Amino acid sequence: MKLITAIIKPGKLDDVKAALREAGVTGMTVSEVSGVGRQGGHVEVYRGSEYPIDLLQKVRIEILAKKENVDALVEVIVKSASTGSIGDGKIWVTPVEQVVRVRTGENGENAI
Amino acid sequence: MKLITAIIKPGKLDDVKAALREAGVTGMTVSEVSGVGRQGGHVEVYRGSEYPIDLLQKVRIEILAKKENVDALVEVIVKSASTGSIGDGKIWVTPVEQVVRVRTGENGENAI
Amino acid sequence: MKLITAIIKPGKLDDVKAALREAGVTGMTVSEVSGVGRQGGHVEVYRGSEYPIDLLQKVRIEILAKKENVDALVEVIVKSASTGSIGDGKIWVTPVEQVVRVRTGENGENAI
Amino acid sequence: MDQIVINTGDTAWVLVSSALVLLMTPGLAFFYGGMVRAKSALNMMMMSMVTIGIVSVLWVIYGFKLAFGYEANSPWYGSISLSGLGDAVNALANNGGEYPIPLLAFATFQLMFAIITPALISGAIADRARFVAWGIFVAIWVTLVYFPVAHWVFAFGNKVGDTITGAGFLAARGVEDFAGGTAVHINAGAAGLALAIVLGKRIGWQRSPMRPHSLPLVLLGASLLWFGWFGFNAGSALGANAIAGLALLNTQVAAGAALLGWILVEKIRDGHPTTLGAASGVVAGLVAITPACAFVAPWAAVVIGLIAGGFCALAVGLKYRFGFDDSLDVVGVHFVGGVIGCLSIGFFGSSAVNSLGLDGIFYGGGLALLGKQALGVVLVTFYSFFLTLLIGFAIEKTIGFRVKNDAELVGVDQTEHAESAYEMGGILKGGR
Amino acid sequence: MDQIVINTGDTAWVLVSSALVLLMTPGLAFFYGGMVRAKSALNMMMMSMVTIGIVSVLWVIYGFKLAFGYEANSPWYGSISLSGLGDAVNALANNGGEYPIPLLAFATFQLMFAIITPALISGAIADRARFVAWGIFVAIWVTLVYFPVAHWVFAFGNKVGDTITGAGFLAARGVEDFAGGTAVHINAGAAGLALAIVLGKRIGWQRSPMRPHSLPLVLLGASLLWFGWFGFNAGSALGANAIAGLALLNTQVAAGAALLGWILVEKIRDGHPTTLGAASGVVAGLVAITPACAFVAPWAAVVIGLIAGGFCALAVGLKYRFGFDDSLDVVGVHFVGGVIGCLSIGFFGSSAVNSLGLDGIFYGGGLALLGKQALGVVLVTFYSFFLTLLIGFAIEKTIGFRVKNDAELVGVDQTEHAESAYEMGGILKGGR
Amino acid sequence: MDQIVINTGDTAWVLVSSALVLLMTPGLAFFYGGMVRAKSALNMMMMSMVTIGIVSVLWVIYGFKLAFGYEANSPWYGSISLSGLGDAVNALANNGGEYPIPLLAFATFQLMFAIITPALISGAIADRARFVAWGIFVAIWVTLVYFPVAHWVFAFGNKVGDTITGAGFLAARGVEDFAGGTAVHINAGAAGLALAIVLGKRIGWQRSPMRPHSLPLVLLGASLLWFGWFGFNAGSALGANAIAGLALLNTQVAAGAALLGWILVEKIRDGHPTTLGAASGVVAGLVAITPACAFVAPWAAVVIGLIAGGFCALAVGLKYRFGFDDSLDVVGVHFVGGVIGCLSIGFFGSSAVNSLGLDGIFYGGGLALLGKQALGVVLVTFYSFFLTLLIGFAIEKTIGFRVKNDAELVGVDQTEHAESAYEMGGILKGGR
Ligand SMILES: Nc1ncnc2c1ncn2[C@@H]1O[C@H](COP(=O)(O)OP(=O)(O)O)[C@@H](O)[C@H]1O
Ligand SMILES: Nc1ncnc2c1ncn2[C@@H]1O[C@H](COP(=O)(O)OP(=O)(O)O)[C@@H](O)[C@H]1O
Ligand SMILES: Nc1ncnc2c1ncn2[C@@H]1O[C@H](COP(=O)(O)OP(=O)(O)O)[C@@H](O)[C@H]1O
Repeated sequence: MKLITAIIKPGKLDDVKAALREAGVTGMTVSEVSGVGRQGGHVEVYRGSEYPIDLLQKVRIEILAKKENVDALVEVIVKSASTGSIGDGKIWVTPVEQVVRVRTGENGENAI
Repeated sequence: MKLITAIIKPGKLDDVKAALREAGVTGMTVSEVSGVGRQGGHVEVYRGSEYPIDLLQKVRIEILAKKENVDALVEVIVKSASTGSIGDGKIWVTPVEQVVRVRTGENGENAI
Repeated sequence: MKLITAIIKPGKLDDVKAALREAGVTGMTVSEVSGVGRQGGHVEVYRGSEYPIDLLQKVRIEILAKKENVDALVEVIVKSASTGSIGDGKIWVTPVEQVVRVRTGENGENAI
Repeated sequence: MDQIVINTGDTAWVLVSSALVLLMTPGLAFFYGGMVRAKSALNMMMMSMVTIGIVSVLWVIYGFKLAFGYEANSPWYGSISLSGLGDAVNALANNGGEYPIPLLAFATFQLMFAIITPALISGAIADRARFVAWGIFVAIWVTLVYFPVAHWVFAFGNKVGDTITGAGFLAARGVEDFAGGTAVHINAGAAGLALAIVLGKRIGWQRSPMRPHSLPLVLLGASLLWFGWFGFNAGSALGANAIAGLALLNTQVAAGAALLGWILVEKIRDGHPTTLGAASGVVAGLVAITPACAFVAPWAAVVIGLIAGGFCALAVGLKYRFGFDDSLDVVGVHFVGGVIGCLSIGFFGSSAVNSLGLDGIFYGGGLALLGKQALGVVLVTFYSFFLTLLIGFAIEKTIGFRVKNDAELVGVDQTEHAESAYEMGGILKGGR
Repeated sequence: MDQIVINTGDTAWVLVSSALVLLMTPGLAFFYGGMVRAKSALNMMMMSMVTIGIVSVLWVIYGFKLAFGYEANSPWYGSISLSGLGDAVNALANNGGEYPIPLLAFATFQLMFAIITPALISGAIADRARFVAWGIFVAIWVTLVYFPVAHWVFAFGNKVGDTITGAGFLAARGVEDFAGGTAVHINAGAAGLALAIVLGKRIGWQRSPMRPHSLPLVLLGASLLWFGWFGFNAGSALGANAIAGLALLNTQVAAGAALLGWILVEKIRDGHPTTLGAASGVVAGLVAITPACAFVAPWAAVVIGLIAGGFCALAVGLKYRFGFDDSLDVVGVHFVGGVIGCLSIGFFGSSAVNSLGLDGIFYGGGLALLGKQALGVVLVTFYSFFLTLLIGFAIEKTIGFRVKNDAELVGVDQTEHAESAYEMGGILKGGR
Repeated sequence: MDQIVINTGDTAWVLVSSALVLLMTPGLAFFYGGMVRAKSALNMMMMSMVTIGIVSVLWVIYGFKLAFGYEANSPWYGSISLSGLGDAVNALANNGGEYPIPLLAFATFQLMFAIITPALISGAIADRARFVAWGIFVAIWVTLVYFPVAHWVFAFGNKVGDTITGAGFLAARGVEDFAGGTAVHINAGAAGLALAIVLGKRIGWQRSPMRPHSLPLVLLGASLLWFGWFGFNAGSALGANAIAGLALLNTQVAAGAALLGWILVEKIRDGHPTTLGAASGVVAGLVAITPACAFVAPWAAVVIGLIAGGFCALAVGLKYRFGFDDSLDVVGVHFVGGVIGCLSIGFFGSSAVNSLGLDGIFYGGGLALLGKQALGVVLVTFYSFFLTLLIGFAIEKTIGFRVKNDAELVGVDQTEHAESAYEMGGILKGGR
């Protein structure tokens, strides 16, 4: 089992969710994060003082997936999240040793 | 060393924290996330327009643990977080290669 | 490739960001978390009722890095994030199997 | 009724005071709304808002006459008939004296009191009331409790020559309550206790922390209440005169002193003076000075404020002792503050500052006045408490007053109103 | 103009009313600001705030004379000249009657109306207007639309003996609009529709959820509007008298009834009475009672309120049918509410409650009054709609009225104002 | 003192004005509170709130007499004795003229000025003051600085026949300050500078961003200030008359013009007109017109507003140049705005608009008036600055005025008040 973590632009969340649902993913965990990267930030001004804001709003999506589905899902995310402009985000995949469903205590791939 | 990540219902955080403390866990990192899963969302209505909210509030708990404690801790979390209803959450375990305590620079299991 | 996750004190974020930039890191993902640990919380009082707040504000930084840079970067974070007082935080490193840049679909170390 | 020439200055003041008192109810909505958790903030505020709607409509239909009519010549209620407000535009208020203001200005001013009183009660049942049940409760409660009690206290009757008909029971007996310590605060406080008992404790009460979700909102509410309270108290002079000036100053200094009183208790007891304490102290002081504002000297207002602030700071802890979940301390602030205020007149009342008032104990008036005041307190407390208990249980047993447990856990904003209070820049819930 | 002795009571009421009406515009800013997403909340509020600045300055220079001057003796506009307010401090307002108040108090009171009317329009173009373009629009619009229309409706002319010069077109014809149903609400509503057409739909409209980011802020706005509206309506009596008392009560009960009307429709249609619905109902009721408040009996005000609340609740859905993105329902609330209010006088108008008014259909007055009212509605609607369309397109084609798509996605607060509304305890964006 | 008949209209206006000015202090709390980071928002607001309490109590005890007593016949202070407010209910204010209003209405109105002045200072020491030390400072400061200075400026003395006793130093010299440019704004501004020096810079000042945590809160504060300021300025006429009308209009248009002035500077200099700029401009304009509002024509008020807005927008940057952390720009807005306003009378003052005022330079009055105004500015500036420096250092050296570094980093809300301002739907800190 693997954990796919994707950092995407907030405005793309709906599209990615839809695409994943189509690809058969029924569960995921989403959170708000801020990203630093090549994409520049913006400057805010308060009473003439400038405050550079270099942290940009992003959304993190985490999906537990079976090993065999990982490549396809990454593909799906790339397609649905990309706008072609800097700051579209990153996806990474990490190994998972165990998954448990809290409600039932079920274990392994069934728990996903 | 392993990292245990648990997604649970917000209302269960106090119980899980208490149970983990009893099980000897002194440190953890907690954050707010939203979950999509089998559990349905709800609909909000503003001036007659319906807005389906399918992201549900959840809490993520991350615990660095020694390998030998992992199974016991997962058990503790399942017990204390479960309500038996859909949406109770997921737990997953990933390998960790290195842990450092920022304050001292200590390394490895001592740093947990 | 590895994922470095650091939990630090909020007030240290600017210093760590600056130190990492100097060390050549151009991208990272940051989020707000709460920490439980040895560091005590504080008590709030509302109309005479006491509410112990044991979750403390922390910042999580995640950095995808090449294997060979990991040790140096951990070092940089420890240096720049440490205040020497309890609650300075933790750093952990996990293996990453794949990294993709959403914008281009690029894969592997180039995508970092 | 003689035709009296309208005094524009008095009228201007009563018009303004009406607007000020209306603002108090949204002010209360914010005061209460900030004190609950974010998941039920809207419901808390909606209980106040819908009360404005319901009571305004009932007032036009029959409420005004039920409270201020004198035709039935009863000490217990006004007249049971349509208010007929539309026909009386140019008639003048009489009410036991001659107030040279338009009747409709008086009717509007008094309407605002009838609105805020039931709204005050809602603080006792935060986070767990069915909205429809609350609406029904308000309609019944003002009819059976507020309108009659307002008659007892505020109706000075119709004076023709030397005969007065239809004066309220307490008003006729000379119980001194300038702006509604009994009719408004003790009344709402006793009713709040009753409803807290009817609805029972919230899930997790005394175990889970239930922190105020926005103290700036609480402070905004307290500030609007303070501002509006000048209309409530000084406006009750029904004219722009020296008594209004006295009430104005007393209102200000009592509230300020009570703010200090409350946070001093906190500083000594808990170590920290808090914002919630300051806001609560303000309200406690305003409550306590309400009945007394036109009967005591400013120095006495300071003392009453300090006492009210300090005592209420201690009183809000009692609910834990007695085990009733009066969520936002309607009893600890409004009931206790109201009682302090009403009885304080028995001590500090001074005929020197207001020739219409009697002297209290400290001015050589003996126990007589205190006795009257105690009568008012006891009568209103019992009437309100038991009748509210009855109404509350009737609603609970028939249509149900309390929400399901699930709804309470998720938050009543979502289940009762299909809304959430905030979507802060939120990228997760459609805020993008 | 004869020199009349100033009546301090009337003056006090007009002074206060001016302050109350000023507060309505920030109230509107909060009402609107809470309804948009957090990323454009500041821009929404800034559109109201800058309007205060622009109109205040223009008013002193030429606006007051353009609306209320009588020297040109035109039914369509006042006089085209400098306002000369500085020279007239002790002169008295005349305006077709004798109001014993200082001219400058009258001028200030009317200024506040000239401010809020364009501010109302901004709700139609939330999230997507260039700020500089908005400022230019406001300056042109008040000059070409509001000042003339205010003359039509509010200028009763200068009376010397029996001759009146310079009365406005509708005022001279006896169209009844006490506080601005036509000049303010229908005017703003029609203009809002025009601008919504000029600027077009927001990106993602009808697809993405665009939820209100802070309902407590919406409720605060609605409450300040309600409070200020007492000055707007009852203040329009320009004195502290029985008519002001009538307007005061009617304003209160119509707003309360409309709150109930709106949430009843919601309860029946959607299953849940909402906070946004309650706040919207209040505003709808206030809009509808604005023209009628001094011409109908309180029971009629209740009925008008219920109708306005219910109807507007249904009307706000129409934009989806017709496909124009009137973002915050300026049409559904202000235009529809304004029309309901203006026409309702044709039915409920009663000379018994106000001897200066005519009887409507229900009081045996026949269709005459309704006809006049319809004239007012139609004239203002067409004038405002077409002229606004023209002004709007002229701005769009020259300097551009709508922001770039990028800016809209990121949020206009950032691109137009280089700010964000909130930094809540934020450890991520410099809030530490 | 002759017994004068109370004028109800004048009284109504002063009663209302008192309420309006009270609201300004919570308004200030929100204006300031929104501008600081969320972690010290409560502390910022509490400094204002506790000031209301402290000054109200001192006013009743001795403050009123110290400012307005004439028995000592001193130009520098009133009388040193108990205020004795309770005994004077029906006496009338005299104060150099005959104001037909109840003494207690006057006393309350003036109390509100004594409250807001020290509250203004708190903006200079955001995020780092010990709450108890602040409370002690307020008590000493009003006693040694505000009460005397109010006497200098506002006490016109007791007139018996042609003899006036006990007029204040500046009042007797004909320095024109209608509503407190010197006594309130310059006074607070100079004191703010002194305290900023005493407490020193915040940790991270000029390095870390210290962004306003809630601009809607700032805007709410500015709006309440604006609304209340009508009472402050027009209420200072102490009656509902033509001068009040002039002050009303001038207040409105100066604030509006200053809003434009500030954001124009921003647009030109930084590229973006901001919400914080608009809110700040409003306050700057209100400050500047405060002394001048009843002495200049409306066109001049527009000019003064534009100048004040533009100048203050530039002035707030100076603190970085000079290196003092006047956190919320008490100097840049209140001191600079106050000076602009006071001196502007020397140019724009016109005896045509107010027969009690003198002509300034532009009306052919020469330099005489400007000289007087400069005297007022200089005297108050120096007195306030040096005495505040003394008081501040005395407190810092004895009990300590500034919090520990740790407390400042964590946030003073937590360490001084054991609270946090917000718990937004929060699942992490007990908001569930
Ligand atoms: N080395 C990294 N480690 C973790 N997250 C990263 C890293 N680099 C980029 N990111 C995340 O990816 C987002 C997009 O990266 P950016 O460099 O701006 O654009 P792009 O990936 O299109 O070149 C960043 O905002 C950040 O959240
Ligand atoms: N495949 C997944 N990857 C990541 N998180 C998931 C996944 N499936 C579920 N979750 C998380 O677990 C939570 C509960 O899942 P859900 O399917 O609703 O209930 P249950 O686990 O009880 O069947 C979700 O809200 C989501 O946060
Ligand atoms: N076992 C753990 N698993 C995950 N996070 C931890 C763990 N222990 C500590 N942390 C995180 O590290 C932070 C600092 O830990 P703490 O024990 O307070 O101080 P220190 O690391 O200086 O001894 C905590 O607030 C928490 O966020």
